[in-house]
Amino acid sequence: MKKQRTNAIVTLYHKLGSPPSFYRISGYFLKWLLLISIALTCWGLYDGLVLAPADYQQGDSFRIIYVHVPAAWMSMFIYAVMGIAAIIAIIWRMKVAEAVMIASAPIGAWFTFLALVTGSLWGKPMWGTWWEWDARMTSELILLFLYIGIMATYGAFSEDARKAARMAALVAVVGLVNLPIIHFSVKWWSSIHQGTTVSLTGESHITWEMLRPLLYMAFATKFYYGYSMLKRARLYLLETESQKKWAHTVITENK
Amino acid sequence: MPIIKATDVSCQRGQFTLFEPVSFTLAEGQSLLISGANGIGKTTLLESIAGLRSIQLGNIEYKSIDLLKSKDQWFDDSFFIGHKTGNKKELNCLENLRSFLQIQGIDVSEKQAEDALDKVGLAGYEYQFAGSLSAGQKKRLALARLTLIKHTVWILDEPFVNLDVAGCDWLLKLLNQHIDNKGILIITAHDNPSIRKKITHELVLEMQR
Amino acid sequence: MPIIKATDVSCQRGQFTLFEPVSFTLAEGQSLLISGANGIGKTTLLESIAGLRSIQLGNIEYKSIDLLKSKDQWFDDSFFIGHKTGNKKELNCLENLRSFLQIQGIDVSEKQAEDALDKVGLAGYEYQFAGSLSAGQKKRLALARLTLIKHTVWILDEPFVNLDVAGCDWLLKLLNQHIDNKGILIITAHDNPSIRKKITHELVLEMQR
Amino acid sequence: MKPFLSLVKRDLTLGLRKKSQIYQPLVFQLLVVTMFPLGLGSGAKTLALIAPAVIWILALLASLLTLDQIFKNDYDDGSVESYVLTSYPLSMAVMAKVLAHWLLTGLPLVLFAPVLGVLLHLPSSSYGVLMLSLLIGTPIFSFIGSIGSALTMSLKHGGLLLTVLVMPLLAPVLIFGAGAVVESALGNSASQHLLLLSGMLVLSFTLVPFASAAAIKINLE
Amino acid sequence: MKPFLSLVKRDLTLGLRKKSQIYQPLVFQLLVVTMFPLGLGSGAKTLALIAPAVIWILALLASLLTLDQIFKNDYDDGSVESYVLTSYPLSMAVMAKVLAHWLLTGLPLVLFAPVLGVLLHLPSSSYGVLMLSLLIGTPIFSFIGSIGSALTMSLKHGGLLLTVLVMPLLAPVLIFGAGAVVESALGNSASQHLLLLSGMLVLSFTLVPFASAAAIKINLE
Ligand code: HEM
Ligand SMILES: Nc1ncnc2c1ncn2[C@@H]1O[C@H](COP(=O)(O)OP(=O)(O)OP(=O)(O)O)[C@@H](O)[C@H]1O
Ligand SMILES: Nc1ncnc2c1ncn2[C@@H]1O[C@H](COP(=O)(O)OP(=O)(O)OP(=O)(O)O)[C@@H](O)[C@H]1O
Ligand SMILES: [Mg+2]
Ligand SMILES: [Mg+2]
Repeated sequence: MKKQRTNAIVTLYHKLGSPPSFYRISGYFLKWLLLISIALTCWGLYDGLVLAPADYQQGDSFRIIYVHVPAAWMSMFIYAVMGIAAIIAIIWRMKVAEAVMIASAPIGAWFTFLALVTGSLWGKPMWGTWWEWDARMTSELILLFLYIGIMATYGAFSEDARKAARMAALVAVVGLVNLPIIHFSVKWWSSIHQGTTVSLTGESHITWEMLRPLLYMAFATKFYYGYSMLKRARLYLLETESQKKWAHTVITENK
Repeated sequence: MPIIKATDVSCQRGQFTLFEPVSFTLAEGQSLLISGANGIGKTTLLESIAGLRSIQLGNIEYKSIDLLKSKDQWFDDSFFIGHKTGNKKELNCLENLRSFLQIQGIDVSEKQAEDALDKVGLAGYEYQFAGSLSAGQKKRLALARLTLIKHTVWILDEPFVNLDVAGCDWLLKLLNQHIDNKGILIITAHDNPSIRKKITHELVLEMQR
Repeated sequence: MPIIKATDVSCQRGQFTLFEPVSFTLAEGQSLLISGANGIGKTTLLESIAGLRSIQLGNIEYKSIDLLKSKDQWFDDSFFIGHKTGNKKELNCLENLRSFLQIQGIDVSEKQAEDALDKVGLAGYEYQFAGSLSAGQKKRLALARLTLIKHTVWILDEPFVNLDVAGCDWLLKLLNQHIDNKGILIITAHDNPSIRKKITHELVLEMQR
Repeated sequence: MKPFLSLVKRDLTLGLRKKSQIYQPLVFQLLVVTMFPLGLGSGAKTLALIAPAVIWILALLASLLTLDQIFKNDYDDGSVESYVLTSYPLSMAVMAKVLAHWLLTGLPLVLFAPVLGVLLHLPSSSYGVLMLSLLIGTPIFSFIGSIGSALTMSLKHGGLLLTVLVMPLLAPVLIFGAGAVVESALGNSASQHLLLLSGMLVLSFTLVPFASAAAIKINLE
Repeated sequence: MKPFLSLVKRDLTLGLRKKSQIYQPLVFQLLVVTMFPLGLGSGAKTLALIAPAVIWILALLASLLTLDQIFKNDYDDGSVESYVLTSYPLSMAVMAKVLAHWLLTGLPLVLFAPVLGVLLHLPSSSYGVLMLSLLIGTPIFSFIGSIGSALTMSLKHGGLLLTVLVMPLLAPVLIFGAGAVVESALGNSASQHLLLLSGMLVLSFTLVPFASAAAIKINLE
């Protein structure tokens, strides 16, 4: 029984590791991922913007939380996924891992950007300034720089997609090693030098009505990421395997 | 006994496979000329054999061990000179020659280096910076390395380019000598038909269908 | 009537005069091969004639006017291709060919440029970036300019380098045609002895004593 | 098409193809701006004080990072010949190169400046003057920089030398540029500073192309 | 002589022959430091406040200007082959290159820092900590920078990309480096900051050579 299960996992690993079957299997999921993420987003936004009660202190401006917080969570989640894929891509030279890694970077960068923009939109009514140099915001900004570095590396070597992907993967791994160092040093820096500008701990009083839409949105963004990432990864695979037979048939079939 | 054995090797640039897979074996004292039209992939193939690129299609064995597995032995025995000469323009000829080899762990005394420059026709240029040499002189400076090394496999990409007639003659003689000493030679040279006389194998690369 | 007349020209690099002063005259349909050992100063001389360096020793007249005095006429009538090809690696072959000439005021339609690439054996590479061409292909892309210009004087530094046999044949034919059309050619080419057949003048540069 | 336009078009194509040339100076600015609070470790007050100087110095540094590319590229790959060996005036070619350079690197700096202003807590009433002063100042960077670029194009590592050559020449631009922003942040009129800046622009527009052309010719020898 | 030492020796010869590589970063620092009072237009007080941050940021920028040279040169002229195509470990060659780079560019920055301190009115009691912190910090610049240099060596204009890649990674070094100087200027002990810096040095010393070697190999494909 147990042996069978490991076998199943091994075959799944090999299946997902081979571009044609990854392409085929991921094809089944695409539509569903998109549909679920759209449904969740609609419901979450309706719940958050209409159903949830206004905050007694912040009024309606707090509702930006339903974009801001999921985006901020995704920015970190995606970096983790990308970092793991990058390690696999470098050590085992697995093409699918390259694809996942390369596909994740722009999505992660957009979520990071979104978190920054919504954060500073929120900051204006809350603190009267668009931007404050506190630890969390600063490290989010540095995260954006890391994403940009990865994408720029990929772009710089665009003539050879595989080499570009492996170079970008190396940058991602180095960033991954450094990320905790950056995180803690920034925390430490702002804790010694700055009085806490804002306390973000207010959310422990958050009511279920306010929390529920947040969870919807958190799941919606995950599904959207799954959809968008698979779609980009499939494109990458088609591009780099365009000489192989399976890719050729896919391309001609789609014409 | 074959020392180098290549089976179904081809190279890729971007996503494209360049030429029809080729196979060859080389034993002591044998030499291989790689020819083919411009852009067919000669340089790419030579760089892959030398170890600058990884071999993606097919495999090459050196002394029966796959090159991918153990490169050290191969690096110790093979020597590559490509399109780029590897000279530092801010160093003079003597310094260039010595430092290049010393970094590879090959000790070269000043006297030896001077002799090598003399052989290659750069006597009198020992203290001129490599940056201000003419095209042919730069090539000569790079080729001077060949007179100082003991590697059995030489891999040369278009070594005759930019050399004048005297230079070509000298190089031909040196290559012959290397082969006579049981060395192995892998070379491209579309500008020098006379190399064909001493070559034991020729590989004509052909477009991938 | 001589169109180009050089009197006691020599070149300097640093403080050194490179070769014994040379003189020559060229009329319509004549051609000059400049030869000599590596490092004698062929490239330097060609660049000086073309107008990239100023002539320090001796003087050159074009249509009886000193080159130093009026360069515009000379620039309009002469065309130089040197060791560096002048291709932009981020532009594709078509764009390279067209923009290079357009910047010189020579209008080239897309159709014309495609034909030129076709002639030079780069059909199928129109949209490949020049940076990812092979050594010989880069040379071909530069030489494609020659099929699109109307300049009477061509100045070519080692144009055969890196070309394969077919490429050399094509270039030889093009040069012959140019000369037959009363063009003037100034060239260096140590790797291609067959150029001598069509050449009317040869200048062997010799070391300054 | 005229040689002038062909050259501008080619350089714009090149620049737009490698977009990195456009956005990387901006990212560079962002990065250095981030370094300031990290290094200062103090509150927002100091930041607002030094904001005009920092933004202008960063615009200068970001320009300097791309200035060497004006001619160096063309020298390295041999395509200088396409505009040197013709009867078309070299100074016009210089103009074309400078124009393309400014469109690709200067203009984005102008448009991006307000973002830096936000990060450094510059009062938002000064954004207009900030952008206007940069709009007049950055072309001067490109013009004066082209001389340095022409002088250093044949060097392997001309970048630093170029910095050293050009920066003293650009000090006045910086003084009046940052000065204008400081004045406006204090609520004063910045028009005098801006006028002086414009004067410098006119001056460099008329003189620089000839200087750069001369530098190219000397450098090719 | 061992390959390691030969490589260090060759790079030092190269660097000492082109002295510009050594003094130009210092001139660059001087120039930017002069720009600050020009742009600020205000008194000494603000200067002293921002001095630690400015000096450290300038050290970072000056290093960045030279970092691309670690491998780019060798790639361009083909001499990477001299250490890639041997059985001698590539990571040792990376070490040699980094060591030479630091001796040529990092060490001068350390020695020059007090001059900047004087110009920016840094209290002279902090000079010791300033130099010590730079002595620990600048080698980290060279180490981490070598990864960026290896990644960008085959690019024509890798300099800016390198900046973008390396600067976020170096933010912690800046925080603790400048932090140490700030503490000592306030009369506090800087030892905690310096310890953390040393930890980062050890970490980069042990990890970076392998990362750079991997980058070189991928880049050559
Ligand atoms: C540009 C400015 C901002 C940035 C970059 C930013 C960044 C972040 C990040 C990275 C997180 C995720 C933290 C985590 O899960 O550990 C987060 C969460 C959050 N942010 Fe922001 N933020 C910004 C402004 C604001 C403002 C102005 C507010 C409201 C006062 C705010 C409220 C929150 C809340 C309530 C959370 C969720 C708390 C938690 O999950 O720990 N943020 N933000
Ligand atoms: N910057 C310089 N300073 C001093 N001498 C130089 C400089 N550049 C080149 N030289 C010398 O000038 C001479 C002529 O060089 P040139 O490139 O013109 O030779 P060439 O005849 O074209 O040689 P080749 O056949 O090798 O191409 C060479 O001996 C070279 O060493
Ligand atoms: N980065 C790249 N991306 C895509 N294709 C490339 C790249 N680099 C080279 N190529 C292509 O690879 C092919 C082989 O190039 P290579 O330099 O190996 O040819 P070669 O046989 O040495 O030619 P030559 O005789 O001209 O030196 C060429 O057709 C070239 O266009
Ligand atoms: Mg080749
Ligand atoms: Mg020559």
